Amino acid sequence: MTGEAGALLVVEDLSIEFRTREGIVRALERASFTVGQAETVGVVGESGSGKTITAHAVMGVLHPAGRVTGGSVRFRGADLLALGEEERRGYCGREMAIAFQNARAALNPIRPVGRQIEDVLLRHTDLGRSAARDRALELFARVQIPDPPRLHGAYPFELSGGMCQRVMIALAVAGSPALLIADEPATGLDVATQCAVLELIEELAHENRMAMLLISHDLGLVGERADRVVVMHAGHVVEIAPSAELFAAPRHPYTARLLATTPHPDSRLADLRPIPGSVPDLREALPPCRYRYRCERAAPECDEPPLPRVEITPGHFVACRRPL
Amino acid sequence: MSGPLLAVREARKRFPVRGTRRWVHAVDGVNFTIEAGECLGLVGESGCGKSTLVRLVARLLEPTAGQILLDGQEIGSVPVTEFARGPLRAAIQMVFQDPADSLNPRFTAFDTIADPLARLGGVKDRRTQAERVAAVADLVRLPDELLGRLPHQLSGGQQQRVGIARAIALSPKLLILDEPTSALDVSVQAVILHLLVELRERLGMTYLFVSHDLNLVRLISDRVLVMYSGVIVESGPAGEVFTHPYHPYTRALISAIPVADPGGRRERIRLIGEPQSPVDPRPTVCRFYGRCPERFDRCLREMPALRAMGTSHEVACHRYEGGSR
Amino acid sequence: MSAPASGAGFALRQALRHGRHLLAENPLSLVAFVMMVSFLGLALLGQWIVPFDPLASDATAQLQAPSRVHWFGTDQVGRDILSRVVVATRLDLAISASAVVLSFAAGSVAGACAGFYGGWLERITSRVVDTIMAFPLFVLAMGIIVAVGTTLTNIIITIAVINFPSYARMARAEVNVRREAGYVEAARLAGNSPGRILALHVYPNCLPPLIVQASMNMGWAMLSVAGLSFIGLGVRPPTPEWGIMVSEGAAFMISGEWWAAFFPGLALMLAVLTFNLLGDALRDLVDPRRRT
Amino acid sequence: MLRMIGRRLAAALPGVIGVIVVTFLLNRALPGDPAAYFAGPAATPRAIEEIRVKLGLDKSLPEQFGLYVRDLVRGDLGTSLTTGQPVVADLRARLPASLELTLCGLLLAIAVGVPLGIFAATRPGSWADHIARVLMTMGNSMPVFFSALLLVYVFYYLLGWAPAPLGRLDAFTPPPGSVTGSFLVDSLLMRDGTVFLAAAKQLVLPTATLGLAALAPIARITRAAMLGVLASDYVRTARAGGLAPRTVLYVYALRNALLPVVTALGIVFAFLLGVNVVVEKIYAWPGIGSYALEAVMTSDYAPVQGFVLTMAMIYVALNLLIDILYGVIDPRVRIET
Repeated sequence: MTGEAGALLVVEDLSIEFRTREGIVRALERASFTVGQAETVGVVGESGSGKTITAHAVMGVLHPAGRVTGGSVRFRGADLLALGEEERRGYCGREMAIAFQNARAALNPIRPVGRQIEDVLLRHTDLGRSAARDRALELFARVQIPDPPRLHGAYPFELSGGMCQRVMIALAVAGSPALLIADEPATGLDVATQCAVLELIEELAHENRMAMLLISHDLGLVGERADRVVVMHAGHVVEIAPSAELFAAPRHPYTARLLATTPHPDSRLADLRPIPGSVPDLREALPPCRYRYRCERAAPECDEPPLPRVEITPGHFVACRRPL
Repeated sequence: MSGPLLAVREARKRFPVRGTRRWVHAVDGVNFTIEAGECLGLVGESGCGKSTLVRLVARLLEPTAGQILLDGQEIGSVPVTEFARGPLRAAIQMVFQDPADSLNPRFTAFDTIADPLARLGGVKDRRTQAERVAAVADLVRLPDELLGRLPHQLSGGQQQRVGIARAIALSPKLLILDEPTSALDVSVQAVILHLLVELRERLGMTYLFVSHDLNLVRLISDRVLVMYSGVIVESGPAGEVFTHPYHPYTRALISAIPVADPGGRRERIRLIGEPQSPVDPRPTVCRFYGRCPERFDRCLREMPALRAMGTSHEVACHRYEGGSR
Repeated sequence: MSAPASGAGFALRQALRHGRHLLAENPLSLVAFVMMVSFLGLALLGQWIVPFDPLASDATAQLQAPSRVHWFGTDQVGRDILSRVVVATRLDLAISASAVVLSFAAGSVAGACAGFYGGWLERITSRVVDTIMAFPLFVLAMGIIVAVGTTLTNIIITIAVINFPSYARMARAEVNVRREAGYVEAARLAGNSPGRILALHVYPNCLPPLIVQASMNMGWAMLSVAGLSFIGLGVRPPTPEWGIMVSEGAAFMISGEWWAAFFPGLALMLAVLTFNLLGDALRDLVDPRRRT
Repeated sequence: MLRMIGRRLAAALPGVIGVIVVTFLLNRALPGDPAAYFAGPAATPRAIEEIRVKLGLDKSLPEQFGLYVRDLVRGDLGTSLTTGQPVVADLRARLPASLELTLCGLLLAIAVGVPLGIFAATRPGSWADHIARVLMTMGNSMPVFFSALLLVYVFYYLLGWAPAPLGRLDAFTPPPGSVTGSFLVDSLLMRDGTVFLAAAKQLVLPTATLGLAALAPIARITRAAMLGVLASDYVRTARAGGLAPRTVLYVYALRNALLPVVTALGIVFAFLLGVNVVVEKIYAWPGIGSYALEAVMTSDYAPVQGFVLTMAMIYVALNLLIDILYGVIDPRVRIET
């Protein structure tokens, strides 16, 4: 499912398993997608669909219980999963960076936020101590943190959730990465702050010609901002398409139902059609298509492995034997 | 019976800030009514006091001041523990935000639903209990075989069905829905919303629907209250507030709703500054002053009161002096 | 209450899967379990299976090294150490278990009430807890025992007193976390009285971490009991008790007769180890945060 | 900062009061009639009555408490029947021995336990982790008197490496002039290498015993704290930022992990104060623990009471120190109060 030419990030057939007490969770299975230079790609899915795990695997910060069982992550052609630890670290923060969800917990509670930015700057640039401090203040100003000199010495617990998220973003862009992963950057903030934070990220991406992987459970939020959208369901990538095309003509039954179940400003309650069934338990035996038992189009041929991947129109991929 | 089902008059709730002599003014002089059979939406961001307000109405908290009248009868002055034993306890029930947190981890679904029946409904006989629980479970479409399970053995949607079943087991007059879907995935959210609407029609209940998501409130409410920092800043029919919002805060909220259409983005209203602390706010300053892009000096001198903007639409903002824009 | 079969089956299946995974991950738990059963067996049956009378001295067989007759050797007055070590199991376990049960019951109830009701109840409980915690606990135990005298009941109560704070604090913290939980509010809406809410909805949910604590605490209580006996503030000789036996054998360590102190000390160590391992296993079972 | 210290001091006060009240009550709870007890078995009823008045036992309980506090303020803890000396003088003479031993044990435990815990946490599941865990569990289960005796047996009786467990110095070495009371420090101050070596030799086994006892809890808490911190969101952020492993480990993980360790130090120290009594008995260490035990044997209560009071006060003082240290490390405590 890739249009590899000139792609910045290529994730191909990535599979991840988690060991838990209740058995092995096949959290991600053969996920593939690409992110082009300066392109914004949205990743959408319900909780447990594997979107955050994918982001962590790309950054190389997967939880210790998780294990990549197959596939590759290539950045500018280099296979990140095959690199040694030291080389791998060279990419983090400098070539690609991530803004985590729940920013307050993602910042060191007992280190001033300004110092945390400087840690990244000192690591990835040739700046000296005082130059790094100046640069950190610039970054704070850029992410619209009021009174940078004062907040430079503040600790995360002294800042509001919105401010913490801004610090997190400043931290992510400090090393001028080519790719920014934003994992639910606005979740947990109030509506107005959400909006401001997302707009800030967009501006920064645009200014620095940064590619972006925007992860969210909110289809509307992603659709509005992304050039292309990757839809995930229960550890599978089920559809990839340019935003406009995806919203106008979804081809995977899940995407269509997800669109129909998400309220938008003009929808009425009767328009919201629930998706039958629930996300399958990823510890159990699963059919090739994990949407099989929720799908109204399911047919016996859907039980034949493997999960298909069809490029149904140029740039529009769908993992379904009976697409709409 | 005439008059509203519920009337709240000048309700206030203050909490002391630990280790200081200062107070959080969580709810600061709120007035509203709910007619029988209506669904009233309450919108506001987290920390605006809407949780406190509904807990006052549900009689889980003692108000610092003000009246709460149910069917014309003052219940706000009845101490919480006494109210819990009174005959009106069954009349106001609540569905909680986080279904996992609102179910006792050691109670099966059956025990959870049977609890209010036994305590308030006087249904102590095991067989009658089983019948009544089965009937309620059927109403919320909770399969019988799930009744013996513990909360952690249920999915989020199933947990919330148990929570709803418990709340409607005694057919309350007023059902408070405190963000009933915000902890659920969108696919489950739609199911629960449909269920709630259907139950209201079948049982003739009155809803107070709380959410931070104006778009969601619009879908199932008849009227909407918009709350900011302990006060109500706008109220009116859901459709009208959504299409013709007056207060800058309401307009910002609506403009922030994603439209999901890549081409058609709306003009965003940018709020300035940071939310203000609800600790001892100055009584003469508009609560929204710090974030308002349209503020002027009068907002600093005088706290605006709710003013009628037409038949049933009200707004608290100095910009709309004299009932027009 | 009514639990349809499929629900129970579901729960059982989950528990089995859980347990199997635990044992596979930590085989030590199984060892600990077997050891606990053995200790309990010795405590129950010990006095009937030992080869010698634990109190019978023999002037002709003083301080004999371990042999085929006396597997663990004999002590300074010729008593069979094996018999004494085995028979002591019951006393040591019983004192510690009584103390732990006592402090568990008192501490958890006091802490839970303090956390739930607040007010003067909370102030008094935390005053008592803080005062006890202001002492090094073993030193406080010494002070109390000296003051009240070394009877069995006093030893049990003293050990219970010094362990009281850990339960009271933990119970209070656990209750505080849950006091505002959704299901507590829901129980209020369902017409439950505060007492009923505490007893049925809050307290039972606080128990798992407290039980883990009790298991861990059991080992510490045994060490405290034996420690007090060792310094002469516990059980009185000639009663067979591990701490006294080590104390009586201590003098002979310097002259090379190691067995008199070694075997009772080893028995004590193994018993404490057993309960510590069980506590670890229980914590793994209870604490979802440690899930890997 | 000063305000924080002030607050901590104020917070420690109820503990001190509690300690005084409890020690007073323990004194009154002595079995039998204290006056008859102090008068001795041959005393006449009149003599007993005189002693009752002299001790203030004819007064009401609050009055007695007042007298008790007055005596405490004057530094009067009564007189030891065994030594005939004021208890305060006895305690003052013997306290340095106890403190020197306890502190050496604590330092040893920290020096080994903290790195061990870090080592185990950074290599979870490795053989090193397993060995560390076994050590911790064993250490937690080992009765101190048992490990002390085993050390004596192996290193004194079998190997002969350690000196006889008989006090702070062997019979042939004169104690150094007293400045601090710690033989190690004093001998260094006097530039007396022989005495220093002799004192150090005597200290090795008891210190090792205490160190072993305190090592397990310290290592265990360090490991748990480190594991928790390493799995935290902010360490993940530091890793995703590509920071050097050293920076991640020391600046981001360790500093946060030390917070619970510092808190635990207080409990470990209290534990050591208790253990100290047993160790002093086994190694014939002339500290306040063995002093109290001698008093117990002769049913001499005043020294025991003085001992309990002293131990509690040391503990309160140490907790105060730890609280302040915690505030220095953790800005959340420093700024919010």
